[in-house]
Amino acid sequence: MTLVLEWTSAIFLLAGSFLCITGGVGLLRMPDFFSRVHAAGVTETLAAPLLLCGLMLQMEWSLDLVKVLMILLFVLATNPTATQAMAKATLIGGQKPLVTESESTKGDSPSNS
Amino acid sequence: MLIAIAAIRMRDLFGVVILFGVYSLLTAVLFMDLDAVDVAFTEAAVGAGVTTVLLLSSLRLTRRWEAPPRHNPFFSLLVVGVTGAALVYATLDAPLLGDPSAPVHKHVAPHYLQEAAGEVGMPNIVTAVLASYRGYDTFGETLVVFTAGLAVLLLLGFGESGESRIETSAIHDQVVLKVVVKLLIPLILLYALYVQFHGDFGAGGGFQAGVIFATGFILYDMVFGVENARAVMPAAWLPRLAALGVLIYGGVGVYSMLAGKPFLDYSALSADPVHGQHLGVLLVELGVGITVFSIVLSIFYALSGRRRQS
Amino acid sequence: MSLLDHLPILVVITPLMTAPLCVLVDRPRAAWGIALAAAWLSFGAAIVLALTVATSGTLTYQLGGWPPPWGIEYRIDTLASYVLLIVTAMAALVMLFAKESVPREIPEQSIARFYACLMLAFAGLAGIVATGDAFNVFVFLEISSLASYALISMGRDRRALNAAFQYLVMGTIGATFILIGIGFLYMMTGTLNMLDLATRLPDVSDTRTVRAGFAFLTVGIGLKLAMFPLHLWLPNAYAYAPSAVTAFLAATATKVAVYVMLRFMLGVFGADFSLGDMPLDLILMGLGLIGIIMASLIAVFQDDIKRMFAYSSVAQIGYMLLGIGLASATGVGAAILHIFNHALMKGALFLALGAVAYRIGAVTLDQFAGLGKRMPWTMAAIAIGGLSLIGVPPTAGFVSKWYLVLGTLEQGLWPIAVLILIGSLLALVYVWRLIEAAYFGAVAADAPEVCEAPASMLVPIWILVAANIYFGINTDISVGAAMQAATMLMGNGG
Amino acid sequence: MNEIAGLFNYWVVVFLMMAGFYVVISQGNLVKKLVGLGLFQASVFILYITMGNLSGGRAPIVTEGVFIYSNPLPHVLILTAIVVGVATTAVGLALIVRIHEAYGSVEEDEIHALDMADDDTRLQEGAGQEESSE
Amino acid sequence: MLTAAIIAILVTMILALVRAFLGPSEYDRMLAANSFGTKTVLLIALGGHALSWHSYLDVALLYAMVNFVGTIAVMRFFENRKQDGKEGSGGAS
Repeated sequence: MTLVLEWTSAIFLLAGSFLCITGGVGLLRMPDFFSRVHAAGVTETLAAPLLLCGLMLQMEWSLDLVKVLMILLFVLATNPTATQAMAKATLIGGQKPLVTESESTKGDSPSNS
Repeated sequence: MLIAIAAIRMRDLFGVVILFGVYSLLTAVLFMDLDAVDVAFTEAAVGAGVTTVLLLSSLRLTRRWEAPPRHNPFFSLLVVGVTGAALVYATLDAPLLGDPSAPVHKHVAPHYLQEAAGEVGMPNIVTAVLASYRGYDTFGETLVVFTAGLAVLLLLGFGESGESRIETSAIHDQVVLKVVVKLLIPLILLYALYVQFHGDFGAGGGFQAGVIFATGFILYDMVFGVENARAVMPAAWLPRLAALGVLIYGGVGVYSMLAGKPFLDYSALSADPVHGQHLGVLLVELGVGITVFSIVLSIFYALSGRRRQS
Repeated sequence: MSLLDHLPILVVITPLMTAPLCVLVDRPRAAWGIALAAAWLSFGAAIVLALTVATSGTLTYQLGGWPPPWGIEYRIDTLASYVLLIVTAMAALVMLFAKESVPREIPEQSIARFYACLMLAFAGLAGIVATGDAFNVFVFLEISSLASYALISMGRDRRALNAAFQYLVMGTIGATFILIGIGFLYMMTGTLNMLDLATRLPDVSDTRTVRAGFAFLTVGIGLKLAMFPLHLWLPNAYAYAPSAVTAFLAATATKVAVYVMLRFMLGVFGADFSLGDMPLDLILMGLGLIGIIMASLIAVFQDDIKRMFAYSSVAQIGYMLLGIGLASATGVGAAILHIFNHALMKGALFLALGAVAYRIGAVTLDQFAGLGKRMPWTMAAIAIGGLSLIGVPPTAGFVSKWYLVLGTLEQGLWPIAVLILIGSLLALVYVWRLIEAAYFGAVAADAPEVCEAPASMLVPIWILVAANIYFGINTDISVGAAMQAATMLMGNGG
Repeated sequence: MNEIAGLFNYWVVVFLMMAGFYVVISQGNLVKKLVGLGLFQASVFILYITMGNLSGGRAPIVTEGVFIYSNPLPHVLILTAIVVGVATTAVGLALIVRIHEAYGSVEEDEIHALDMADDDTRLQEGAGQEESSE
Repeated sequence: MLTAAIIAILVTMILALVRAFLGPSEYDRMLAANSFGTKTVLLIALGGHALSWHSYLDVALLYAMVNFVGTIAVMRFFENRKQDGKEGSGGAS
């Protein structure tokens, strides 16, 4: 029985960390703000729960487990809203998203600074 | 460390504030690693949370960009170098990190570790020492918070002067955010109460609880606008609430004095001393929580209420 | 435990508890009433405390009922009761004075909170003096400093804000240095109680950490003390603050810092370590002397009278440091004596200036023309205060200068004695400038018709002036207590 | 090697302290001074906590089966010091807002210049005739 | 396995920090700070379990909250600045 637990938590953790790294790299390399928001969104809303589930599987049944569940719910509730709110605030803040990669770079410099 | 360097070099004040928030967060993680749970808790709640919010709200009122430094940095580098040398000179003889033979662990601390459970009957020794052994320090600390709140009130008033400005702000029409925040705030306030009364067993206590409680209100204020926040918690109440908190703390001390014991001796509170300690610590933490909550919120009201005059 | 045993804590607690009361009451007159009652109550308690200490020696009071190294302990010895007497006396008199001068300078709706802040500053200072625990000194230092930043920033002139901010930055740096110093001491000894520290320090005192701790403490307290190179915040802070605040802070804040210097350097580190091995006596003597000469010189050229007396305060602190630097019982005794006398002098002078500001508004030299005739009582008080500053025989100033010169001659350092006299001469120059303008200057033609300051302001001023003269003549109380405290400090290191 | 590892923590603290101290002294902007002050104080806290740490010790919360605890006293002192630090920063910020309203700027040099300008105007006025109280 | 995850989180945090330094517009800095915050919550949770700290979950939950409030404060800071017009060099730092 424990072996199965070990394996599933290992898979969860691996998947979580892989997504984390891809998100981080995405955050750096994406040319425009809104694509970066997408990359950051991925890590926050998907990698975090995966990692936390992996953690939960490793812990024995106790108060701590409930607390991790609480954190999971809280993160699930706040992160997507935060990312959405940030994207909206930036849009209002006057940053135009980079519409199409190919034409606009040939023409004037991308609308946003 | 490199965050500190970035903070020095960066001229965009907004960036500095963000980096300062990250810096105090990393300090909190470092404290966790050094087995200082309560301190990490406070540093995260107070250092990263409140300071960033206050800095941002005051930055909003003043200019954001910083003029380039004019006079040459030579003199200040000299002074810094001298003090740095004195510091490094001091550390040469200091006991190594974590070695048990250091005098710190031999003299006063062992008593706390052994007797605290017996005399004060609380697993969390830090709260035991904070509230009863060195209760007077915490009383002084509550007064420091009270003085700071008073000073800010004296300086800024409550910003009632702000006429109800119609804010066409990006946040107010974000429906998604409003719904989620409406869901979250009861949870935050509940968590604050948990931290307040959980101080004896795990990390927690009056200060952290007061700050979290205030953060809940600040969040409400930021998302739903100043008017509704003031409707919920009118500004005039806050100084009275803070004064009440300090009086609770002082009252416990005076009560133990009247009962013939020295000031702030909780064993006077009830027949069996250990139970008295429990009761005393609980009351004292409550007093601290109320004071910190009302002061942090009144500082936020004072800073956020003001319009940009200049 | 009868009321008498609770005295050490009562002196600090009464103002502490009245501050929230003032905020709750929030009406100017009632707040003033409560604050006045608290100030006089703690003054009475301080007198009884001084008497009990004089008869039955050092009093200790365990807070929270825990024995010293674990809990916090209040230790009142002769030195502490002596300084406590001065702090509470000044607070009581300033509260009397504030009745008229505060409503004129502070906006109506924040007067109650102003009194609460004043009470907190007073309680913080009293707390520092009474406590016997190193970290508790830092906490109460922070309370009094925060309260005084707020008080200074209440001044009418917009420069009061900038002065308060500079004071905040320098004060916090000073407090953090003290924190580092206490941290190093704790690192090597493991305890925070001052008496415990004194017993455990000698066997670790040759390590570099304790020496660096000593250096940090000196610099931190020096900043709080406005020692000569570190005094930049003082003139602006005292010049632009409301007059009642300047009077209170000038008479007590720096004096309590001198007390902390004495308590740490002689009480905790012990005279032989701090004055013997470490070159503290040379530093203090040198900085003291430079302070006297430079500050007096700058004071001579000042136009704003408040700034002039602020610079003269820096010079007077130079005298105290000089006394400590002499490293002898009479020298330290003279320094402690000067704490007492200087508080009386400066209190009287700044209160009188407050009365002038109350009537005329600004306190610049040209305002003083012909003031002798228009405000005779106030001007007489300033004259006598000035004489006491210089050290003319019948006044208290003379007594402390006399013992200082005695201390220097005892060690055959006659050049320093000469420098002290030069300092007094410089003081004579800037005081004479004032007296000459007031009594012999012609009243400016269109100067507004000005009558004498109200009685409630004159009474505290003249109580202080009378005390100045009384302690000039009958010196057994002030000198006796000072010398006893000095021998105790120098003798067994506290 | 143990010597260096043991003291490494202190040197990190020293560096951070000096960074904070440098910012406070050299930077003209008042807000940045406050941030520098915060940096300086935070590093003092780390110094205290590294002092109280015991290798292999657990957090000072009594749980059965654990006997080595790190020293609770520095934690208590730091709890007080953090709150004092925040209180000072809050008062400093309130002062900065008031200074900005009074002077229109938060740069030390500009404030100094404005003060100088004030003195000159007052001198001319003073020289002219008996000026009313400001 | 836990350590592998912790290392992954550390790498992502450093990446987020780099973005915070470089970040052309301050919106990027805000985004970087937010993602840094959430990563720290994960770090505390995983690290606490691995190194068996005491009551590390309270700190993690608290910091998730503080991070969210901080981000909202930053956004509030931006939109107020918008109303009274751009001063200084505005967007790109």
